Amino acid sequence: MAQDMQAQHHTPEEMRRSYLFGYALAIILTMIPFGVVAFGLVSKPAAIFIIAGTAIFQVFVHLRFFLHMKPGLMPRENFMAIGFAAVLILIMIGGTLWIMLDLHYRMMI
Amino acid sequence: MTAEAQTPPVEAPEIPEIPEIPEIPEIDVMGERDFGFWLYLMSDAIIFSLLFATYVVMIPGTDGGPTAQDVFDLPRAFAETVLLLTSSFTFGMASVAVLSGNKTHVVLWLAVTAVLGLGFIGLELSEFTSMIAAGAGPDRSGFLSAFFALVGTHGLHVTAGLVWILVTIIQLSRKELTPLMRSRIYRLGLFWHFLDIVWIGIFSVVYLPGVMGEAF
Amino acid sequence: MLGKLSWDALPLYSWVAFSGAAMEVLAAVAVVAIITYLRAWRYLWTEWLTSVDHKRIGIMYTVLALVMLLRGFADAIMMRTQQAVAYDSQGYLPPDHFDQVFSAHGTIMIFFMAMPFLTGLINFVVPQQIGARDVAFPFLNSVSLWLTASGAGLVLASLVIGKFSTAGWTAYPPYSGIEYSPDVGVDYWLWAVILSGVGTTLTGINFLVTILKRRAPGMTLMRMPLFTWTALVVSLLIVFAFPAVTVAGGLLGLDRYLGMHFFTNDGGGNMMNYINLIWIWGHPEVYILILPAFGIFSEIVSTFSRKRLFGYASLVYATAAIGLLSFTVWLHHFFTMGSSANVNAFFGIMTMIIAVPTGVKVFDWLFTMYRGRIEMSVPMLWTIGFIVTFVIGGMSGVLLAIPPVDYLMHNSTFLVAHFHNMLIPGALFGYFAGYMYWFPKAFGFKLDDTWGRRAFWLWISGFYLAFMPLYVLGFMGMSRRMEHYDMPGWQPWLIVAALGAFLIAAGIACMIIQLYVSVKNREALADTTGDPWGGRTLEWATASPPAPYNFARIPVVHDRDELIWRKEHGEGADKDDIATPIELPENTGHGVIIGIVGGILGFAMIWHIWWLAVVSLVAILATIVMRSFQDEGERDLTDSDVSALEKRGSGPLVGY
Amino acid sequence: MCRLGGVLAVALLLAGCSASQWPVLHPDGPIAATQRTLLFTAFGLMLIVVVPVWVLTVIVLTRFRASRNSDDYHPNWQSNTVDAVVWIGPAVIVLAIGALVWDYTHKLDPYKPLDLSKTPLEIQVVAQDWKWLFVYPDQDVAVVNELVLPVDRPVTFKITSDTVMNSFYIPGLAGQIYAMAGMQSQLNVIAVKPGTFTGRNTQYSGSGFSDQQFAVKAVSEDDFEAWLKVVRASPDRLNAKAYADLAKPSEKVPVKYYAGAKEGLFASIIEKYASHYFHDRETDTN
Repeated sequence: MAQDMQAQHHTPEEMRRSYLFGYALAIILTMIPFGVVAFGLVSKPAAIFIIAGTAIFQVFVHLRFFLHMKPGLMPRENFMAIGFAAVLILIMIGGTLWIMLDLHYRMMI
Repeated sequence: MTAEAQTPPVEAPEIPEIPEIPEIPEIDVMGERDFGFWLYLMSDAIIFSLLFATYVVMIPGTDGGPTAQDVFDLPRAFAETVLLLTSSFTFGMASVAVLSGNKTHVVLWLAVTAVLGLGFIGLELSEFTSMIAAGAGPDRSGFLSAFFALVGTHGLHVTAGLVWILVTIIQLSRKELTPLMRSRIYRLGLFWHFLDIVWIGIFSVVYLPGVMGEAF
Repeated sequence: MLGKLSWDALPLYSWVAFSGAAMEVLAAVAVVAIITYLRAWRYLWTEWLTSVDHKRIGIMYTVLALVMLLRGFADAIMMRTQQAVAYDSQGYLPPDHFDQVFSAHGTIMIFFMAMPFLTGLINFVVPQQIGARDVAFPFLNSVSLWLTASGAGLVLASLVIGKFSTAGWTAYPPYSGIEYSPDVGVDYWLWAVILSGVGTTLTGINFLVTILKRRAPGMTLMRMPLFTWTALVVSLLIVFAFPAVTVAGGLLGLDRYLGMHFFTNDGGGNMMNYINLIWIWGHPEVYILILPAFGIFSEIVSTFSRKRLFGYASLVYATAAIGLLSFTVWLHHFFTMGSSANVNAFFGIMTMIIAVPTGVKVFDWLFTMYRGRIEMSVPMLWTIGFIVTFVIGGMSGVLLAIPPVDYLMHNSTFLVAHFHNMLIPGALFGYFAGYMYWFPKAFGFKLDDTWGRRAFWLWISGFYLAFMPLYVLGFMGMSRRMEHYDMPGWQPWLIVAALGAFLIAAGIACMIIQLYVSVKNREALADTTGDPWGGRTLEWATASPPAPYNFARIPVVHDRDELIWRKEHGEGADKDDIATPIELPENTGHGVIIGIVGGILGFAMIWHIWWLAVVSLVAILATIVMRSFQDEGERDLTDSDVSALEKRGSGPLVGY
Repeated sequence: MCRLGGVLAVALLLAGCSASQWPVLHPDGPIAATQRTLLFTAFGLMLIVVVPVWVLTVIVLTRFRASRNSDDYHPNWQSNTVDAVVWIGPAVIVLAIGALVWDYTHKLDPYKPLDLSKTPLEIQVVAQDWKWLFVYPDQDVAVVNELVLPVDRPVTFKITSDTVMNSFYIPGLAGQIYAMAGMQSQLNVIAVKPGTFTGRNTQYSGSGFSDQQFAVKAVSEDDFEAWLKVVRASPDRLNAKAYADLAKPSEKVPVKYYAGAKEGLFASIIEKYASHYFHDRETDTN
């Protein structure tokens, strides 16, 4: 049981620290792109790069510190499911954008 | 076809005569539910991914109407982000309270989470109503349809999460922190944190590039 | 008060539609009358409708599939006769009706025949094959069934109240948008698909958890029977592909109900994205339909060749490869939309790559038969018919996967022939084989052999007669979905195709007679051993029909063909089996209530009866919340319960 | 029954004899001909897999029937070599067809202009409920449900729709491509000898769909000029009003000639649905 697993691996105090740390990181990772965009600190391509980078990093922060994705803490099946989902999300989003932008270029411009 | 003639037939594949001593099968009901819920979240993640992809595809479809730059209000979106992030943290505190078995604290932190979630929904609704009032409703253009569908679907999920938190608080007023209740709160937490991740996507794909003008 | 609903909704626009509706109403009345006459309502409710037993749910799914097969086939034969007579004339179906017929045919056959059929077989067989007592979430299973059934109910209702969609089974916009299809037809399609889609997604989650978490001790992944393997991959495909149809349908619904512009011609809409989304689901869906049949063929080939499966690992890897690759080929359904050569070529090549694992499977089945002792039972006949016919479909499929060739053949009857060539031998023959193979397990007696053979020969010859002409007509430039035509050269071929459809009708009649004859002679056809075919896997280790808990003692698995292992090891092979307390989930009406109210919600939305929609939505949510306040009901079986159930053994209709 | 069978057989045979009935197998345009050749090649390659399956099925079923009680019974038979062959065999064939696919998909891209030495004839194609409008912008004529092409001159179709999605297909001349509102797709063809074809919409579009077809005539350059004269003699012009009337849904529409079409008609049909897209086009391509 997931609770048992957490209980085995974490004291409430450790959990609290994990959430706090994750929260702090998440806030920082939100402030950075917000600041960059709101105050126009860098060029647009650079801003996009920063937004993408901090967003991806933040997703991992959430998975690790809020959802406690850590080998041993979460059953193997969950990792397999999220791995498979990640691959399919890449295929579906990537494929859709590739196909639709290509069609857009061929038919609408 | 000739290949198999040359191959000597393998008559009996080695079958382990005595298998590894099996454990006494004890069905891990809560583990099954956690895994099932996790799969549901993955399925939901695909829904959001396709809504994201649709949104990006529809960005040019403004039909001469308002663009992202015209309608998005970054400070409000930032406030929504902070509210949701904080609610994720307070939910974490509720999980900590579950771990230490302190029911009062669980209820308290869940209530705080719900208030923050309500704040988020309130901000989102005010955003939607002001957009619709300004003639930038979902029926104005394909771009706005995609925006409302993506952000609205997330908002509906948050609303469902709020109802669930409410139900949990009521249940906790009647029951102790039984293993069943603990496992339900654990799954509610997965749901809530998952919505936070989706919101990070919305903030980073919709709002931040949106206010910068044609980013894609 | 009643939204768009009025007396105009009655099917008085053509005598064909009216008589169809009348027949459907009469059939429904007759069923109700018979149940009432037999005083079977209480039995039906307590033993079946509220059941959460995976075996009964599986049987109910299969019954739903067979009923919908009749309806879907009625549509098919109407189309074939219409096209056979409609040279230079209007035939007997006006376009408006013909268009509903082909849309209903496709929708029913995919969503309400094939999906329930495979779900039913998986439900019935998989827990037994993995040595489990039930699925992981029995209540959810009941919800899935009834959501699917209410979706089917909506399609049936559309025949009597209002009209069905004319936009085909994929409902391409902008034709399916509110501007070009203002009446309720597309809404019927939409809600039927969404309801059954939710049910199917829940089934997928249920079986992923069941297969991954409830396997008997000793059953490693590489010891799972192949049908279970295909069920696992199919569940995975369901969980990850069905969201796409939910999104496509949902956004189309937003366009139709709230005037949004996702797929409209104007307002910045982009219809191409719908086609993209629907096929992100649609292609994995094809494999969702076919993979379980592949699993069934694997079981049958091995059983009736009296031989271990050849290349088990290859078959498993091929199944997994097909599963993953099926997510990477969706564009081949719209090569002609205008994508550039790079995109088209990429997806064309990906499509061909799928042919490799598929080819491997075919050869592995043949090599399983090789050096075996093949018994030509009826399930085996379906399998052989499949192998011989399926490769033709595979060949036409590879041809269609070449973009420049697809430019010629797309939207033609060649395409129609191709996918029927895949889905009839590939999926339906498999389901039939499974139905005849596992029928004794479900009811304790075999199906009649002679009528089964007749059904097979009529089906396969009917198939060739009906669909080979469509390949030819494709080369003659005939488009699909034509209500009439003015090419004299087409008619002879269409007449042959219609004859084929009538042969298939005779095949279906044989299957009905087979069922009747078998029930009548059930004592003579009795399966008293629980293992009528000399099976190889665990489902044959239970009684026929199995006790509600399947296994009194949880079997410990030693080998891939566990039952063969046990037969070879004789007495004491079951000494490791583990006795654990047996708990059975209690029957509950919540599933059927959620399903019915879901159907009402759909109906209310279709006819814009908003108050009813709100009421039913609230009712569903309330049921779910109420349930969360109860802790699940379970019934613990005492030792004497179990020994009584164990004593009753195998035989016709034992336990019903 | 027997008699009916006989009649059918004769009818099928007769049908088989006339080449014009088989536009896909007896094409008259080089594009369709190359596509057809590709079809035959791939078909041949596929037979390398399919024929062994049938042969093996027959062999297995005759030799290993339980009733024959053959001694050659090995209930646990496995073979890694055979296993490898069944993977590698199909893979090699797919590799071969895959290479063909890559090559020919690029060669036969419908957007690719043909025969660069001649300026192509541009024809604008508009799908309507349930008919086809062809505008010859340089010749300033417009025709409903009849398409006349000069032989040996490349033709570029610019295709859009003023209704739901259609698919523009002339079997025997070239492959098909979708016609969608607010968008423009392209198709390049060339007819090498005079002939007549039937073109049609293959994408189901509503109740008039079955009759949504048109005659295609490939004619000599002189005949083409003569035909243009006939069209230009028509009293009708395709002005805004005439277009609006034409665009209304109608079935089985007879051939209709217009001497002259409104300036920029085709662009205005696309702009009706997607002004901003078309604006982009102007600025991008010029």
